[in-house]
Amino acid sequence: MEFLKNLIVNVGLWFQGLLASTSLPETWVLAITRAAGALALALVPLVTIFFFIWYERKIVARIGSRLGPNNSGAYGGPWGIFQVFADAIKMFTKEDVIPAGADRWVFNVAPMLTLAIAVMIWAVLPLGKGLIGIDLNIGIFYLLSLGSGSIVTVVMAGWGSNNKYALLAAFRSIATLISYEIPKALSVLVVVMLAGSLSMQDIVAAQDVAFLLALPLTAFLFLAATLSELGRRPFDLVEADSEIVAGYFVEYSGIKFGMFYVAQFMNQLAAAAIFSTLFLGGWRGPWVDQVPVLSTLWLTAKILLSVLIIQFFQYTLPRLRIDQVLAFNWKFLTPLALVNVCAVALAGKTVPASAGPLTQAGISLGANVVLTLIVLGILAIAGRQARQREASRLATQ
Amino acid sequence: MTLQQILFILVGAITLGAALMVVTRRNVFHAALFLILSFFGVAGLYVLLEAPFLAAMQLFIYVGGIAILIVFAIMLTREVMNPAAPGANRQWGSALLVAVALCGVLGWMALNHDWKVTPGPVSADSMANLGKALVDPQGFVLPFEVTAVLLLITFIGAVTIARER
Amino acid sequence: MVPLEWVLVLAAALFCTGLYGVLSRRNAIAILMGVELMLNAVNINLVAFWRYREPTAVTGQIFALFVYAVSVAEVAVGLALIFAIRRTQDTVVLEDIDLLKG
Amino acid sequence: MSIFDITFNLAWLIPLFPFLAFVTILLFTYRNRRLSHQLAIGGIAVSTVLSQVVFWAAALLPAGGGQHAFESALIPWLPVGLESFSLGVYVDPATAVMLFMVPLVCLMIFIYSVGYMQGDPRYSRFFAYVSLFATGMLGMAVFNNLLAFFIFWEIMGTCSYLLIGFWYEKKSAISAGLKAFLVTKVGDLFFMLGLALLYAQAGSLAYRDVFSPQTLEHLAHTGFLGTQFPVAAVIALLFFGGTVGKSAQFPLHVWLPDAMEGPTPVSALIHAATMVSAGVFLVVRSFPLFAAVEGGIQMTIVASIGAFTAIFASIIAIAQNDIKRVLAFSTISQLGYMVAALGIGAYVAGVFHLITHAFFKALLFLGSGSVIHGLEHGHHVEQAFQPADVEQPSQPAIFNPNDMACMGGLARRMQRTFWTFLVGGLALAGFPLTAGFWSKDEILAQAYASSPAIFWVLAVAAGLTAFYTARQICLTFLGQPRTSAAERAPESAPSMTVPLIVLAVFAVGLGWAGIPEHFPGLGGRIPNWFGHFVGRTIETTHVVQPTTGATPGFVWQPLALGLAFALGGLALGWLVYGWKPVQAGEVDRVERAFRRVWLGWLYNAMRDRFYCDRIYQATFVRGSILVANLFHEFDRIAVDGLVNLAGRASQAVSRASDWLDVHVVDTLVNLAGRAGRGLSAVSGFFDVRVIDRLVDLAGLGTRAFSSLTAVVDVKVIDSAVDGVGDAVLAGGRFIRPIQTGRVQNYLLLASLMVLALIVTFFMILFLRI
Repeated sequence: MEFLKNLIVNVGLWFQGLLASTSLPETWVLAITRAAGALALALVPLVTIFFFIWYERKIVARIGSRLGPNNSGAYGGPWGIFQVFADAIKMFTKEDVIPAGADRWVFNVAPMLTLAIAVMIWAVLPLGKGLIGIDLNIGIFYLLSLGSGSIVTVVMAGWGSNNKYALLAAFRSIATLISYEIPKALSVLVVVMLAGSLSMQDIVAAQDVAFLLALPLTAFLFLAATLSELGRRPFDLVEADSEIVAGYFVEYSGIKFGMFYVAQFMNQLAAAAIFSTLFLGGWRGPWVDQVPVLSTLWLTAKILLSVLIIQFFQYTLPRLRIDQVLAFNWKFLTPLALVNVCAVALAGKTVPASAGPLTQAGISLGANVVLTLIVLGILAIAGRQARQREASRLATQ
Repeated sequence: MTLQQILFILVGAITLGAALMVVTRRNVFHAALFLILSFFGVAGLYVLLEAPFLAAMQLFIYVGGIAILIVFAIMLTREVMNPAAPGANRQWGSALLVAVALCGVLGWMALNHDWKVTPGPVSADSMANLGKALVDPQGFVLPFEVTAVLLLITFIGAVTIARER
Repeated sequence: MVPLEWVLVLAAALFCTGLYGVLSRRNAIAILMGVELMLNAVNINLVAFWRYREPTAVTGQIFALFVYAVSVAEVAVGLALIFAIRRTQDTVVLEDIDLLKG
Repeated sequence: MSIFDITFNLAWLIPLFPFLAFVTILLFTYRNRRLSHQLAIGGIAVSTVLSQVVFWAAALLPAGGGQHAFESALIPWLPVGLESFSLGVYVDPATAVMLFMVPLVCLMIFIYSVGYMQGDPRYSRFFAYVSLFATGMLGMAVFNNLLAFFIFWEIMGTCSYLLIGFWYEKKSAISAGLKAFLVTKVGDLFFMLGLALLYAQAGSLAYRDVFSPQTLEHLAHTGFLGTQFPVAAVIALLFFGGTVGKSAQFPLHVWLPDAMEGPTPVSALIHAATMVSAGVFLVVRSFPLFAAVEGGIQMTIVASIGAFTAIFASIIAIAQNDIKRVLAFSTISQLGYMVAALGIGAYVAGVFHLITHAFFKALLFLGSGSVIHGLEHGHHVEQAFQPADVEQPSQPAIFNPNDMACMGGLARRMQRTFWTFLVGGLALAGFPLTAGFWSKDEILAQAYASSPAIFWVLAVAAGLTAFYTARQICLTFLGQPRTSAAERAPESAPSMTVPLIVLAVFAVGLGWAGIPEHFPGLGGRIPNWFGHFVGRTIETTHVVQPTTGATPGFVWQPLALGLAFALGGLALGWLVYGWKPVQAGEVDRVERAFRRVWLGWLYNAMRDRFYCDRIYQATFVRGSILVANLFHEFDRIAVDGLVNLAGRASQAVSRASDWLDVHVVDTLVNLAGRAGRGLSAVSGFFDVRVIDRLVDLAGLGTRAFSSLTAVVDVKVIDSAVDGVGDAVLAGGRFIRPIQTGRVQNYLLLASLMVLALIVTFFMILFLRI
């Protein structure tokens, strides 16, 4: 039973014990276990992605009050779970086209890099109580810099495919990616301020009270920023099917397109994971200490919850134009993020450091709530003025 | 040859190789991509030198910021550069000579001078006191603020220069 | 532990490649890339000396940070100038830009 | 820090406010007229309040208790070699009294000039300059060393130049301004020399050091440049030179009457009340220096020049027709009074007269200004009504608002101006119970006690003063209006007449503050506060009391004589001018009297200011022009001459050689030729072979020589010259490739340099090569 309690970690230990028994020198043993761990960690997202795609299409269907993948086509399997595998096979068999005049090297490397970065994010996410790829003391900051890494892949894809639309879409998505990095970084800064350290495990440890309760406004900011970086519905002008045919990976087909497609979903999953780690308390939950393996279960539950939230945003809000997206960021999100950082910092200062986490969370909650009220007030006034101007303009017409 | 040294050689090779490609490639866009690769290499180097914050900073600023800026610049001035023309100008020969000579001298100096190395473990909270030093009045708060002002002025200047009249 | 000399040699090599890039490339933007390489080499030196001489102190890293800030400023202004020159003289090749020729 | 210290520390603020007003007007509110004059008046009002506070604090300071004159903390402001000049505030009774008088007068004049300068295009510039002047005057009074005194003294000089030449479109204004500036500058020269000498001897210019007993002792006893003539006397006389220049005493008085070209408030402020009294204040301030040498000749010189100026100026004043010129000369004579008083050691009386004179003279000038203002209005109004062709009653040829001939009978039209002018006039004349009476009587009493000669001169001067004051009042105010403009002259605006009234009150009231105890009747009743207050400076600066010693008991002669002269002068004046009103165009009665007694020449001299201007014009001005021309000629002849000489000399030499060649050589050759022919039979052979060959030889030789020189010339000289040219060209070509215009070439060179540097650096440092 003991073994089951902390299943994954124990498996790892068992494997290491197995290797130690062989006559390999110590460093090599260490190297191999590390490599095996990394491989396992990499496989996790790749495997879960299949389930995740199915899960997402089911939710989308439910929201759109339709069935989604089901066994109608005889090969869907119960509730259509094989649908995703069918798509995958289709993806592999499709002909892999390289456009004429395309920059061959850049064109081919782009999808691989995108997928690589999508997987690299998981190295830092805390999956369970003692279970994390590597507890970097710059954890969250590593994630942010990876985000900036993904911009490069977008450029390469857009440029490599030697297609005006692709280049235009690449420029657009770069613009959104770069501009949304700022509110994302600032909201992460707030979380780090409360948690007191950059490493993910410390953040999870600091969340006696889930940061979503302590920092609702910051959570909203982070969510908005990640949504735009994912290129999903409210901000998904990048691959808006009707306007610019499927964004910067328009020229890709076959396995390369598959990589982009999977990478996109993986980013979404990772975003949900980060969101749950930062704001929902990661793998913390009741009885985690007694049965460590429960922590991973708690984490998956929270990830599914946050995916639900993300899907909810995606499939209810209409698509925004590029200038609206950027205006939303520069005129609303970034100033709000800045003010939020100051507000929480000030609130933090009012409470003596010795106060328990609860009071700290309470104070920052108070700051966030006050800030939200003010913002809503401003928005209301601005809205009314806009309406009046509109009315007067019509009147004078 | 410890694991770390092997890694160092690997990362060093990547960085230097990319740098050489940056300098030699005729197609400027490829040069930019290799520049990004060398930035990654340098980030790896920082990780080996146990300065994780700087590695992340390097990625964040150079790869996320400057590389993109350079790529944008290349795209905006693409049609002006006819790819047929040779990458290097007439004085590349002498430039190569000077570069190699300088590299030789520096390298020789590096190897022949004992740098009185005082190895020691990196303090655990090196990043924390880095942050503190940046805003501590006795520490570096003045240069920090001056840099902020410098950046502000630069960006305003850059915008006004490059703005279409 | 990687000996300090190796790191210095690597930095010197990087610096010289950057220098060569600056001296020989025709395209202004390529020159900027060369300058970036040189700055990175300097940064490597800074961090190396920090790591091998006084890992406890913090000045080395701070210097590196300020080098970052300065390099960002330099690239921003450099590119702005290049755009301005391109708009007025419609060329990016440095050899053509020699208005001050005697 | 007792309450006194705090208040005295306020003193340095006093000059600051007008300066701030000056700066703000000049820089910011230049176009907004109303704001400018508000700023100026505000500035001077604040400093007036401050100076009143300082004055009453100084007055209440326990008499004689502890250290008397207050000196604030010193602020080093001008590093001089090792130590540095320090600046601080020095408030002693003399300063306090000045601080009482100057701001008040300035304030009145500022308010007055709001009305007077109404239509002027350069309105705010006027207020800027006047505020600067106020800064100068107050600064001079407040600070604690002679250098600051000199600096503010010069500021006032500049302001007076700017303000006299305010209406610079008038040619006369420009020349008057220049004249004032240059003449005062002559005086300033002496003052500066005195300062230099003092600094050389005393090592510092702060009052505390200069007037300390040891320095005074030292100065009094060291001979000047080895001569037994005491240095203190020399310094005192040099200072007195400054006073003569600034306060328009006898030799350098010419500029003051012409300074009337400036607007009347300027004349009132600068050329009546404050600036001219600055000269006297210099003597007051450095009085210990003057009195350092016991019975020294400098005191007698000062007294004699003062007395002479007093009588001299009052004589001239009688013959002046321009209302402002009369007042100008009266100012000169009153200043002469003060200087004479100080000369005879009557320190308190001098200062007292300085203060009272400032008030009533300012009043008189402002009154005359209001008269002129009224006449101008009357003139314009009259122009508008009068149809041009109607025959005018006989009027003076040209209408000049300043000329008293065009006035008359203004009393009825300008009531307030008339009464205030009358009060001022009486005070000036020394009518009993007016301020002028008390101060002048005090001086006469001291003069009577010390030296009878000066007493009599001053008494006659007092009589003449009374006479021309009466003349002025009768001509302007009494009798019939002699021009239509005078008939219509309206009363001035309240903003002009209110200051007149205030000054009139002071002109009378101030006198009572200084009634000497031993004066019969009123003596004891009001304490002689002024005497005790200002007198204290004498004891504290432990100056040996000059000849008069303590003021003796009441002596009735000087009072009686003074009164007699004053009332006599007034009565005579009224008799001559007031009894029968002067008709328009009538010749001046005094002139008629002089002519009848064949003293016409004297009257002309009086009108022409005893031809001083002409004399100066002839001597100094033309003299300097002469010297300038002399130098010019010298330069032209001598220097140019030399150059031309060289040129001509060479020509002459060439002509001479040419002449020589033609006459001498040819004749010799011809002679030889003829002699040869004469001997031809014998020497034909000799002639052909020897002479011709010789000549040919000579010719050959010269030709060879000339060809040689030609060759040398071409080869050596030309090539040398071209060589240099080519070298430069080659150098240019060699250097040109360096400047290719390509950035990268420069960079390449730069990196080469870096490389070389590193190598050398490395070799030197590390390998000890």
